[in-house]
Amino acid sequence: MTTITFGKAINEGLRRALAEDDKVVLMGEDIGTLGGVFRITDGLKAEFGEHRVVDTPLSEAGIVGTAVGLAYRGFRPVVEIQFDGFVYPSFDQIVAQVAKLHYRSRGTVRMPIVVRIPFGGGIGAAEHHSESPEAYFTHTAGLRVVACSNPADAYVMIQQAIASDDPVIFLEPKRRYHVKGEVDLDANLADARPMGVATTVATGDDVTLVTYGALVQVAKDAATAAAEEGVSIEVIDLRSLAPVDYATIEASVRRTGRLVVAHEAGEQGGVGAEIAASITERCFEYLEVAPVRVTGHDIPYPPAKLEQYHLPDLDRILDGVDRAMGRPNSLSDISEVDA
Amino acid sequence: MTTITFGKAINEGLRRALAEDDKVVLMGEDIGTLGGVFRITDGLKAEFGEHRVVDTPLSEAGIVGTAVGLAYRGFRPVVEIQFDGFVYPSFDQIVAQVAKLHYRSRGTVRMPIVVRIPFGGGIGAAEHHSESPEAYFTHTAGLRVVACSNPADAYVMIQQAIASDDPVIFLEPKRRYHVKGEVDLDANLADARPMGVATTVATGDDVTLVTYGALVQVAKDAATAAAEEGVSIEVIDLRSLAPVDYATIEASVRRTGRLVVAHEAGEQGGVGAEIAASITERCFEYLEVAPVRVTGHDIPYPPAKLEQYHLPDLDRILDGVDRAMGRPNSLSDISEVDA
Amino acid sequence: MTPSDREATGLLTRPDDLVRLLDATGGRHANPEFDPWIADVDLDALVDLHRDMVVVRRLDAEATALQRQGELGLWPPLAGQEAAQIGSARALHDDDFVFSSYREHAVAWLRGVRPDELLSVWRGSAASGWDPFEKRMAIPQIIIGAQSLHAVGWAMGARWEETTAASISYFGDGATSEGDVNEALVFASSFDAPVVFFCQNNGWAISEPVGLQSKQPLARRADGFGMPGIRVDGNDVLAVLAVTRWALDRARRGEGPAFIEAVTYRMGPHTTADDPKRYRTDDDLAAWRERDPITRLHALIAASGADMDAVDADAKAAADRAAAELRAGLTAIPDPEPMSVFDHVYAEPNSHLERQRERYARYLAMFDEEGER
Amino acid sequence: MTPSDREATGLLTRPDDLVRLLDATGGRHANPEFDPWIADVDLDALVDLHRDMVVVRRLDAEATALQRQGELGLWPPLAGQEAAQIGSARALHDDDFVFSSYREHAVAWLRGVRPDELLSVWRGSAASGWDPFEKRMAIPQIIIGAQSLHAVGWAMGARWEETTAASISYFGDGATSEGDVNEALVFASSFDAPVVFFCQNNGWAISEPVGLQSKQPLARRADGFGMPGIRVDGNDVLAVLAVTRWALDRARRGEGPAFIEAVTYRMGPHTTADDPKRYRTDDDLAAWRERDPITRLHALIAASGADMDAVDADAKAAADRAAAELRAGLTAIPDPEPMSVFDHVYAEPNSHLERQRERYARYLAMFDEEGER
Ligand SMILES: Cc1ncc(C[n+]2csc(CCOP(=O)(O)OP(=O)(O)O)c2C)c(N)n1
Ligand SMILES: Cc1ncc(C[n+]2csc(CCOP(=O)(O)OP(=O)(O)O)c2C)c(N)n1
Ligand SMILES: [Mg+2]
Ligand SMILES: [Mg+2]
Repeated sequence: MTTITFGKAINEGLRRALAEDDKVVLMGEDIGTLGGVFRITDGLKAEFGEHRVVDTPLSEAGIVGTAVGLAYRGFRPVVEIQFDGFVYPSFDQIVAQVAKLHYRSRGTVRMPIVVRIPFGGGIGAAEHHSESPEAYFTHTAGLRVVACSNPADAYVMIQQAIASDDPVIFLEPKRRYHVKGEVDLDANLADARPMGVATTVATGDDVTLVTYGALVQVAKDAATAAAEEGVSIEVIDLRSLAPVDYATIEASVRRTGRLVVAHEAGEQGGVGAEIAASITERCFEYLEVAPVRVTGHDIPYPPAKLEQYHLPDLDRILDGVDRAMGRPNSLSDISEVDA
Repeated sequence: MTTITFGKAINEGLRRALAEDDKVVLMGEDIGTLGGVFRITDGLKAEFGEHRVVDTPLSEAGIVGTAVGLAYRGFRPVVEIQFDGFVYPSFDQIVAQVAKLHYRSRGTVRMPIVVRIPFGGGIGAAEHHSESPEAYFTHTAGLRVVACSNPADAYVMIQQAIASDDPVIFLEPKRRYHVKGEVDLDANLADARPMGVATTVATGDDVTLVTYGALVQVAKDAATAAAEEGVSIEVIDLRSLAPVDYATIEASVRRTGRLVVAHEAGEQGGVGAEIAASITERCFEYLEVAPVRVTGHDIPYPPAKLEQYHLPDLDRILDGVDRAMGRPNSLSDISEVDA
Repeated sequence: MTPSDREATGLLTRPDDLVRLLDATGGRHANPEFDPWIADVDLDALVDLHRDMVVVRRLDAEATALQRQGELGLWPPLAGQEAAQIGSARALHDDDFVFSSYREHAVAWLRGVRPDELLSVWRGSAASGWDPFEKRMAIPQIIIGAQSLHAVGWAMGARWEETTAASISYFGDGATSEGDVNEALVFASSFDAPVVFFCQNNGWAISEPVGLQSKQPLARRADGFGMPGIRVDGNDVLAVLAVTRWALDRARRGEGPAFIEAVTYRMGPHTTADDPKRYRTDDDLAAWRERDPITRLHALIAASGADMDAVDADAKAAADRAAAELRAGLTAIPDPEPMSVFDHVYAEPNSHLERQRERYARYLAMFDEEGER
Repeated sequence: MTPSDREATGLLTRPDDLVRLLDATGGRHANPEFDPWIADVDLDALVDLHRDMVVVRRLDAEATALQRQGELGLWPPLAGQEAAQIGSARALHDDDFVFSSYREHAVAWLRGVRPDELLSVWRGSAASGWDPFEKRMAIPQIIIGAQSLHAVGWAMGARWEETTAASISYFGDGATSEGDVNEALVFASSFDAPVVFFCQNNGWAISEPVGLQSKQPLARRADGFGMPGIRVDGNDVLAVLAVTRWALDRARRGEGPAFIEAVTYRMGPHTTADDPKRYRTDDDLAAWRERDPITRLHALIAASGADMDAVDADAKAAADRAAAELRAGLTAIPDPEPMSVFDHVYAEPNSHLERQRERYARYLAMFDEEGER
């Protein structure tokens, strides 16, 4: 076990993947000489050469589109999208090509492509630098979508994503890059928890709180705070957003009868909608109350000085928990009728 | 009242908008000389000239991006995306520019752009010609998303969309283009139902069936069929997918206690997820059962000979109704536990 | 001997320059720059090229007929583009890789694609027809221009792996307006990718004339992206063969990508769903019929004193065989199993899709029991 | 008199050709083609241009300092690009419209953008700073290349409305690799849009040298898209002014778009968050310091026998005033109201957002009552 930052953990995971399989290539803007604007690929070009860690021209469709061609040749491209807000120019290549080629080719062409995306807000950045685009991808058949929340998971999950024969959208909560944690760099991947399985990071009996990425830490803090008020929260780190590990969530909700889902992305059509709808379908009779969603507003990401009024934080999550628990909360005094 | 096809109704709506406001311009591939591959813009270039009905180079980002510039100049561009599957190259311009510019410019720059998209399947087309991309847009703050289901609505709604100062994704169920219906070409728009309001197209007491686009007709047929079996279905044509007219749906579900949502798009993260989650939040105590979703599978759109096994049809919708009613259905013999 | 990039690029400053070795009447024109590239093409080779073109024209006509008969859902005819497709495809090596659009049936035919593999997708029976790795040709691309980036990525890999294989990307005149094609040119140049951009300028993008996409020869695009661009008479199979060999050769030798604009004409509709009468005149068509790619090669062969009855008989026989194979192939296409709709979405197990599949199987099972509801 | 497109385009076949009227030492070089375009630039005008550059360099330095002091979240310095931005912006008419990226602070300054309007977005206080219609300049664009299409659309409209206004699109060397910029060239040419593509080739796209985007002068891209392209010394304010005037003039006269590559250098970091030491050497920097845009104009003015003490004093005074205004402007930027996070998402009422807004207001109200939880 060594203690390293979240960013370093991904860097080590990439290093190991590059070392173990020479078909693995990294591509992206500024990832080589500079080591990426977040330094996630720091040192890798020097170590593996410019044909393994490739600085590309400034074109996201070009990066993903050439990655498709490389996959056609048997490579396992790991592309970096510099910031979440810059993934859209490559949307067509991701949705119409990467996601669909295995199906369209009747299983003959595999797309073991990983699209790394630093996502989410909380760093006071300029516009287009704090987006949470995950729902666009979870709604896209053919893709797998994962989000890691801590260094240990990041180190293992990036390698699992690269090893996957299906394309993976790999979401990295950028505001956690500098957080440190214990990582076992010699961990045997075979023993690791599959990336499709969620993790219960705090056990509780009163309410099930599901989230992913940067909000996992906030959710854990909320559980601690709620405990003091006598509310026992079970926190589930989703890890895989598509497919979702419903077995883990269902087992928890059957016990608690209450579900809160939190994410930074907007509410309308967000991942929370799918989980709320699916859990309602799967264990309606166990639910004491309607699943509660605590999300970013349905607005373009606001300027830095307003992001604190957009992002779900400890208090907003606790307010959501209070709604689920029927305790006094921001909506106590309105019946759903006039809401 | 005159009886015209769905496609002709849109054509007449566009003609009227072009005649009434010379800031309205139509742009797209093959929309001028050819009148569009579906002939929706037939005759309009000849009538209004090549600067009002513009054949553009083959580039969707170019079409939407130049439309943004035209909007900056006070134009009201109506762009046609030839088929649903070709909207993705313009995704960045739609999501990062069209949807966000009013917010980013603090209300100074309006984006009265209409993006017309023939959507959905059922016409035995080649790949990329039968997509249902609506959820990508309903999850995008700043956009309005509407889908029309009949000639009369199509004629009015296209004009309302063009009159809207907010950008509108206008979804046209292509398999209905040739269906005829009564349209009042002299209708006074001021008296017309706002495009944000849903329509109850069949009244019923047992279950509320919500859908949009091409499935509205299928839902009406389902209601007729179910009536024979003594099941009374209330069918709501959503019309606006963002925002959703929850008042209408809630009022119905409060009476029926049962909700079924149907759409061609995949289930995971589809519009049905949002409606199921929102209705559960808004009237949990009125629900007898969990909202049921009847949707396309979470797969890339299949080849023509398989689309009948992908698209929700009368039988699949009735099966969903049976699930909601607790009548024998495809899942009767499995408890949700092992499902 | 190969022309240097400068010379090749030079051509483009004289837009009307068109590489043509064989004129519309079958006259053979000497071209010091490109003749060497077809020095090996003797009479037998000419006859083979002629046969190829006669065969694919026949296949195309048969497929169009099959669509009219309702056997196919749609068909994008290649009529008129036989020389552009045969000439370029004949220049390929077995280990090269093709990334095409939806109209390159002749290329697929030369890559060994079987009739049933060619038709299944247009019949609506399968998402695609052949194994790309067996034929060394990707499945056809309908998203305009997208395949050009795939061809470049494949070629980047070929270079990194130090092979001598090259890729070729087929796309149309309309495709040159898409961002993807332009980004492909940027990446290809930046990484010296061994890729040939083969643009069939058939004059139209559905109803839009090429002039709407570009006011000047498309080959001129190449220079600005740091690669040679050549305009070739796309109805001259010899010129196309020579120019494509030249481009592939320099790519293999590490000299990077090249752009070829094959000027040809789409004699038929965009697809069987299209009605060209709405946007172009018969005069257009008549003018191009004069430049038929097959007639002119036929004339050259005749001029060489070959026994034309034999040549024609042989070509017709081959075409008849191919047509018969095509019809036989059609019947060999199985209707897909309902549950196969779920196959190949993922390469690995996927809990969500498996649940959906299992539930849909239960749904279908109801009917086996009940029959019609 | 205006050079014909052919001549302009001709320049590009000699890549090393760079339009330069003022060399690094302040030497004035005659240029029959472009001198006429600055015939009106007398000594006073030279002094004005010098003052402009001194002022914006100072503003840029002040803003950089403010970021270091934590007053701004981020700042993308323009240092080194003063001539490219001042020269081009001075060529604009009031009714022209600017579509820029995030680095054109000097252009904004000349369009009348106030300091508080310039800084608010970088302070994180507002989504954008100014009214685009008041300044005839769109809000800055961070999505690389996206604004180029907006500039073309605006220009298409200007032509359809038969005005003589033109638009100018500013973007960088890296942006030329994005599909949007290439599609913008296609549309501009196809519709003869009165737009000038002004590419500031400052040598770098963050850490990537321009050579990774293109192996040859970016101006050569233009010809392939059917418009003239010109390379100009981006550190020569006179050449930039002349060339931009020429391009705008022909655009106004209906001759269509033109592409200008202004060769300059980003003397500072990409943004205040960047560390150039990781990817470039000091020699680079030193070499470009020799080509400073201000020094050379200063030398020319001095050579003309002007009273340089007065010139410098005047420039310094103007810079001091601007710097003071900037600091004052900073304090004039209000912190946004929490609930304003919901403002301007839509231009019309939106039931969903209103419900969300109303509920969030209730949430915030809890704290006013309870204070901290
Ligand atoms: C991204 C995208 N936009 C639009 C279409 C619809 N479409 C199909 S073919 C075609 C014209 C293509 O013209 P060209 O590139 O010249 O190829 P050709 O058909 O002439 O061989 C269009 C617009 C598409 N398939 N993909
Ligand atoms: C679509 C998109 N991709 C990536 C980025 C991240 N990014 C910001 S600036 C930049 C480099 C731009 O270089 P250039 O176009 O030369 O402009 P310069 O910064 O040199 O003025 C990059 C890659 C972005 N803003 N937008
Ligand atoms: Mg064409
Ligand atoms: Mg630059």
